[in-house]
Amino acid sequence: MTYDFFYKLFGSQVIAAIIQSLLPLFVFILPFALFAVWLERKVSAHMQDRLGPMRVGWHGWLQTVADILKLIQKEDIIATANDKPLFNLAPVLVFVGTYAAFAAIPFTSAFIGSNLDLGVFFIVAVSGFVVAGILMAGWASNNKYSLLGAMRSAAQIISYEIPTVMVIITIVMITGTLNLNTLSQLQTGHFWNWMIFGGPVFGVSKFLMIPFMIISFGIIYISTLAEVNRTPFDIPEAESELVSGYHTEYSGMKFAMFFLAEYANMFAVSAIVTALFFGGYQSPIGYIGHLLGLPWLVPIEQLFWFTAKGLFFVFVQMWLRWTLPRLRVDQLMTACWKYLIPIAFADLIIIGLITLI
Amino acid sequence: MSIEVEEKISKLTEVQKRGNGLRTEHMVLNMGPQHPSTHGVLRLELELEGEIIKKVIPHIGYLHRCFEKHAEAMTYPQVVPYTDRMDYLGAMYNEFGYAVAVEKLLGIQVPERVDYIRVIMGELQRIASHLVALGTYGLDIGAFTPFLYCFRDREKILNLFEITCGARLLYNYIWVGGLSHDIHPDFVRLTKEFVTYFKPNIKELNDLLTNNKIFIDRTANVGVLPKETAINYGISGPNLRASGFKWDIRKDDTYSVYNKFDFDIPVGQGLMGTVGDCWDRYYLRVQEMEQSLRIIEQAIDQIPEGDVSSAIPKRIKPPVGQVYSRVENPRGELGYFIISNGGTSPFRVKVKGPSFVNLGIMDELSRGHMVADIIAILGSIDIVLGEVDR
Amino acid sequence: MKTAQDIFNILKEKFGNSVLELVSTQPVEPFITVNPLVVNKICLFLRDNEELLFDNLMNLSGVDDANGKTVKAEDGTSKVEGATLSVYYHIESTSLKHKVVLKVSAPVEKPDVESVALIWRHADWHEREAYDLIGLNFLNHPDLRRILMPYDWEFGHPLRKDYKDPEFYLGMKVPY
Amino acid sequence: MREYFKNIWAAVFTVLVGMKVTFKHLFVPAVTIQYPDVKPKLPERERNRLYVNMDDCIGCDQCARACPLGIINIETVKALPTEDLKTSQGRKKALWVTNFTIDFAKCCYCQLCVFPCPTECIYMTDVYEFSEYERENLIYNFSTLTPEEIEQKKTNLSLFEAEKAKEKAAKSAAAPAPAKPVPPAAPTETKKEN
Repeated sequence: MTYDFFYKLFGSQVIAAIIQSLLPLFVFILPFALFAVWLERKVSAHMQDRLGPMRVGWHGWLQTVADILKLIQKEDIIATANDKPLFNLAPVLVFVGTYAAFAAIPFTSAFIGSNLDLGVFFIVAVSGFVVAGILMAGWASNNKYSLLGAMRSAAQIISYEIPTVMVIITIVMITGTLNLNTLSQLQTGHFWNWMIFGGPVFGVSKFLMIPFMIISFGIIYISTLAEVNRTPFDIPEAESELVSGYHTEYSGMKFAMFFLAEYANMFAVSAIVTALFFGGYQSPIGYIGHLLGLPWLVPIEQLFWFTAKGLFFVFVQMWLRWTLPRLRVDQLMTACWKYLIPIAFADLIIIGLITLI
Repeated sequence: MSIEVEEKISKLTEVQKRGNGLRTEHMVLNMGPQHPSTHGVLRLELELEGEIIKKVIPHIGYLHRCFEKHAEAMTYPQVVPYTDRMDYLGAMYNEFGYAVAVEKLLGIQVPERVDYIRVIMGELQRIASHLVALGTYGLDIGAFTPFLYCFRDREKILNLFEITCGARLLYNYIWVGGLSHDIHPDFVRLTKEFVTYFKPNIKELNDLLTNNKIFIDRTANVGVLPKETAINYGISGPNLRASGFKWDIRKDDTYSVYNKFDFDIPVGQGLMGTVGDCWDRYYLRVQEMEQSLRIIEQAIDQIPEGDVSSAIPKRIKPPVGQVYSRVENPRGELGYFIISNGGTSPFRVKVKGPSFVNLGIMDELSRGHMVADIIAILGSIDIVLGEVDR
Repeated sequence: MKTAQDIFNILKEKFGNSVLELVSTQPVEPFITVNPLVVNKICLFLRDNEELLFDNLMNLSGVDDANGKTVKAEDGTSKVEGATLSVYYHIESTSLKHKVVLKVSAPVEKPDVESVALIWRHADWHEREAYDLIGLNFLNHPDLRRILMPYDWEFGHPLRKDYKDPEFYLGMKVPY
Repeated sequence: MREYFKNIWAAVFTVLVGMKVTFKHLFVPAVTIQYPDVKPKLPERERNRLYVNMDDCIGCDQCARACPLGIINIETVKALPTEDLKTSQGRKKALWVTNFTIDFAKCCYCQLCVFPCPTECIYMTDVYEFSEYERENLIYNFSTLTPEEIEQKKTNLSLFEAEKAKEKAAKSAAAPAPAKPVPPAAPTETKKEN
C-alpha cells in the first residue's frame, strides 16, 4: 500500500523500496527507542522516590537525545586484542535483527512493512538472529566477562524460544493463520473478541478458554522478557556480576546501537504479545472514524491503539525491572525447562481439546 | 575400551584427564579492584570451571592508609577522626570502641548521660549501616529499588547526626571521656519521629525484597557457614549469629550501659534454607534493625541530665600498660589493642576489624558455587574495604 | 571461668620452661609470656583442653617493642642490640567465658614464631598482616605473603619503629 | 508435585506484592531535590569550611597543635608595648599574626581546632562549595595584614629590640656592649594572599 504510494510518487521501484524500508526506522523505531529510554528513567526514578532527569527540556524529555549526541561524539575504543571485523559487525547485526522484526509488525491495517503470511514465524526467526550478534560481540571483545555474558545469552535466548513458540502454536492452532495482519483483523470489534478473552467466536469454548489463555499470555510474556534480556532475566548483562556482559568493551555509537536495539526489541516483543492476545491494532471500544464517517481517521486510531498497547507492555517490563532481583543462570534454565515449557505444553494440549468441543 | 585408548589416556596429564582427553584449563577471572559489586577496591582472583568456582583468592590492600602507623604519630584525641575513616559506614561505632578502650586504659568513668547518648548514636549508626548493607545486597542480587529506599531512610539518620555534631559521615563526635557536643534540643523529638517513621519501612522492605521468591532462590542455601567453622575463622557479628550462635558482645561482654536495656539477640534459624546461608545473614540484619529500634526507644526516654564534657581529661596520658577492648560494631567484633608507653601518643594501636576477619572466609564459602553466587556471598558478609585495609 | 593465674599454673605444669612468666604488674591486663617456638603447642592445648576450651582467637597483633639498646662498638660504629618483636594473642572461650593474653617475643634479627594459623584459621590473615607490617616470620604458616602492602614492596616493614619511607616506588615519588 | 505448584504460587504472589510496593511509590513525592537550584537547609552546627576571625586571634597556636594533619600554619611577630591590640572581648593581644594559612585541600573537617581556641575566633561555617581548579588556591590566608605592614611590624620590632639592647648596654656600663641587634624572631618569608 505504502509501497504503491511511493512507487507512484517517484516512479522508481528501488527508491520506493528503500523509502518504505526506512520509514519505520525513522518514523517509529528511533523516536520510540529515545522515548522508551526516557520513560525508563522517569519510571525508575518515580518508583524510587527520585525525580530522574529534569534539566534538558520539560522533565528532561530531551535527555536521551542529548545522550545520543554525546555517544556519537565519543571515541570509539577498540582494544588491540579485539577481533576487529567481528567486533565492528556485532552491534550492526544485533540492530539489524531487531529492525528486521519490525517489518512484519502490523502497526495499522493500512501500513505493514511486509505483509508476510509467515509473519509470526518470521519475527521469531529474526529475533533469534540477535543471538549471533551477541555471541559475536562476546567473543570478539576478548574479555572474559563478555564471553561469559555471551554464553549465558545464547543459552538463555535459545531456551526461551521454545515456550514462546509453543504459545504461538496455541494461537495458530485456534486461528489457523501465521499472518499477523489476519490475526489482528480476526480480533476486530470490541475487547471481548481479543484472544486473551477466548477469541471472536462465541460459545462455551470461549469461556472455558479464558483461564488457559491467561496462562498462555503469562508464559509468552515471561519468555519474551527473557528473550530481550530484561530483569529478572538480564543475566547476560548482569551488572553486578559481569559488569555489562557482552557489551562491556563497547563504547560510543556501537554501545548506543546495542542500547537502542534493546529498547526497540522491547517494543517488538510487546507488539507480538499485543497482536497475539490483545487484538493487535484493533480498538477495544470501536472507532471514532466509523462513527463520524471519516475512514482516513481509522488507521490513525489504529496506530494509536497499537502503540498504546505496546507501550503499556513496555511499561510493565520496566515496572518489573525496577521491582525484581535477578535470577541465577541455572535458575533461569530451571524456570524455562522445568516450569514454562511443561506448562506451555499442557496448556497447548488443553486448549487443543477445548477447540475440539 | 581398546587397549590403545587406555594407553593413550594413561599418558595424559592431570589437566587433560579432567577434560576426558581434551586439554582443558581453569579460567582465571579477575574480579576487581574496579568492579561494581566488590564493595570498594577488593580484588578477587577466581578460578573457574565454566561458571563453577574452584578457588577464590582475595587480594586486599588497595585502600591501605596505615591507620596504625598514623595513630602512633598522633595524640590520643587526634586518633579519633582517623578511626572514623576505617569503617566509614559505622563511623560512630569506631569512635565508640576507641573511646571505650582508652577509657579502660585511663581508668575513667564517663557520666551516665554520655553513655546513654553513645548508645543511642551507636544504635542509630547500626541501623544506618545495616540499611546500606541490605540495600547494596539487593543491588548485588539485581534489585535496584530497595537500595534507594534504604538510602532514603539512612539519610534521615544522617540528618539526626548532622544536627547533633554537624557532620554526616565522619563525625569525630564520641571523644575519650565524653562527647564533642551535647545533643541538639530537637534531637529527642526527631529521633522519636524517626522511629515511628521507620517501623513500617522495614515491612515494606520485607515485601519488596526479603520475601521475594527470586531473592530467596538466589540467597537461600547459598554460602552456608556452619557454626564451628565460623568460630574457628573468628567470624563475628551478624554473620556469626546467622550461623545459629548466640554471641553478642553487647550482652556477653557488656560495655557502656547496654546491660540496662531489654533487647533480644536474633540468631539465624534457616527459615528459607539451611542455617547460616546468605538469606539468614541478610534477614538477621533486618531483625537487628528492629532490636536497635527497641534499644533507642528505651534509651531516648531515659537520658539522664548532666554534662557531656565533664569527664574529658585535659591531657590524656595513660599509664604504661596495654588493653584489648572490643565492642559490637554493626559488622561484628571491633577490637582495639592499645599499648601505652606513658606518653601522649599510643605506642601501638592494633585494630581488629570485623570486615578484615569476615573477608577471610570468602574462599571457604565460595567453593563450588557459581559466579553469581560469589556476589551474593560477598554481599552477605557485608565488608567495608576501609576497614579491611585500614 | 578461670583467671590468668589459674591458666598460668596449668600451662606451667604442662609445658614447664616454655611458659616463661605471668606479667601482672601492668594495669588493665595481665599476660603470660611464652616461648615463640612452642606457642603452637600451647595454643593447641589451650584450644582442646576440656577445662580451657579457648575456641576463639580474638586478636593477634604483632608489636615492635623498640626496646633495643644502642651499643657502641670499639671501632666507633654503634649497633642496636637486644631489640625484640612481639606477638600478642588475645584468646577467649565462648563457652566458658574466660580470656587470656599470651605474649611471645623473638629477637629482631631472627623473628621466628610458630604459626597458629592452622589452630585458629582466624590467625591466618592476622599473621600475614604481622609479617607484612612488622616483619615477624611465622614458621609453618600455610601461605605467608604480604597482605596489605604491595607484593613487590621491598622497603621493609612499615610498622617497625625505625622504618623510613623510600624516596621512590616504581618511579613515583613517595613523600606527598 | 505440591512443592512444584507452591513454587509457582510463591513466585507469582511475591512478584505481585513487590509490584504493588513499587507502584505505590510512583505517586509518592520525590525525596530528592534539584541541587544547585534548590539547596538544603543546613543545621546550625554544620561543619564545613573553617573561618578565622582575625580581630580576635591572639596567635596562641593552639589550633595548629590540635590539628591532626598540621595544616594550620601560624606565624607571629611580637607587638610593641606601645601598640594597644585588643580582641573584641577586650583581651590583650601580645602578638601580630603575620601569617595564618589553612590548607583546605587537606582539611578533614574534624573540628578539633575549634575547641581549644581561647577566644573562639576559629569556627566552622556552613560554606561547602569552594572547589578550585588549582590545589594551591585552596590554601587560604586569613591574615589581614598586607605584606608592607608585616615588613613594617618586623622592622619596628627589630628597631625596638635594638633600642632595648642599647639601653641595656648603656645601663650595664661594665659589661661590653652587644655587637649587633637581635635578629627578628619571626621568619621573613610570607605567603602571597589569595
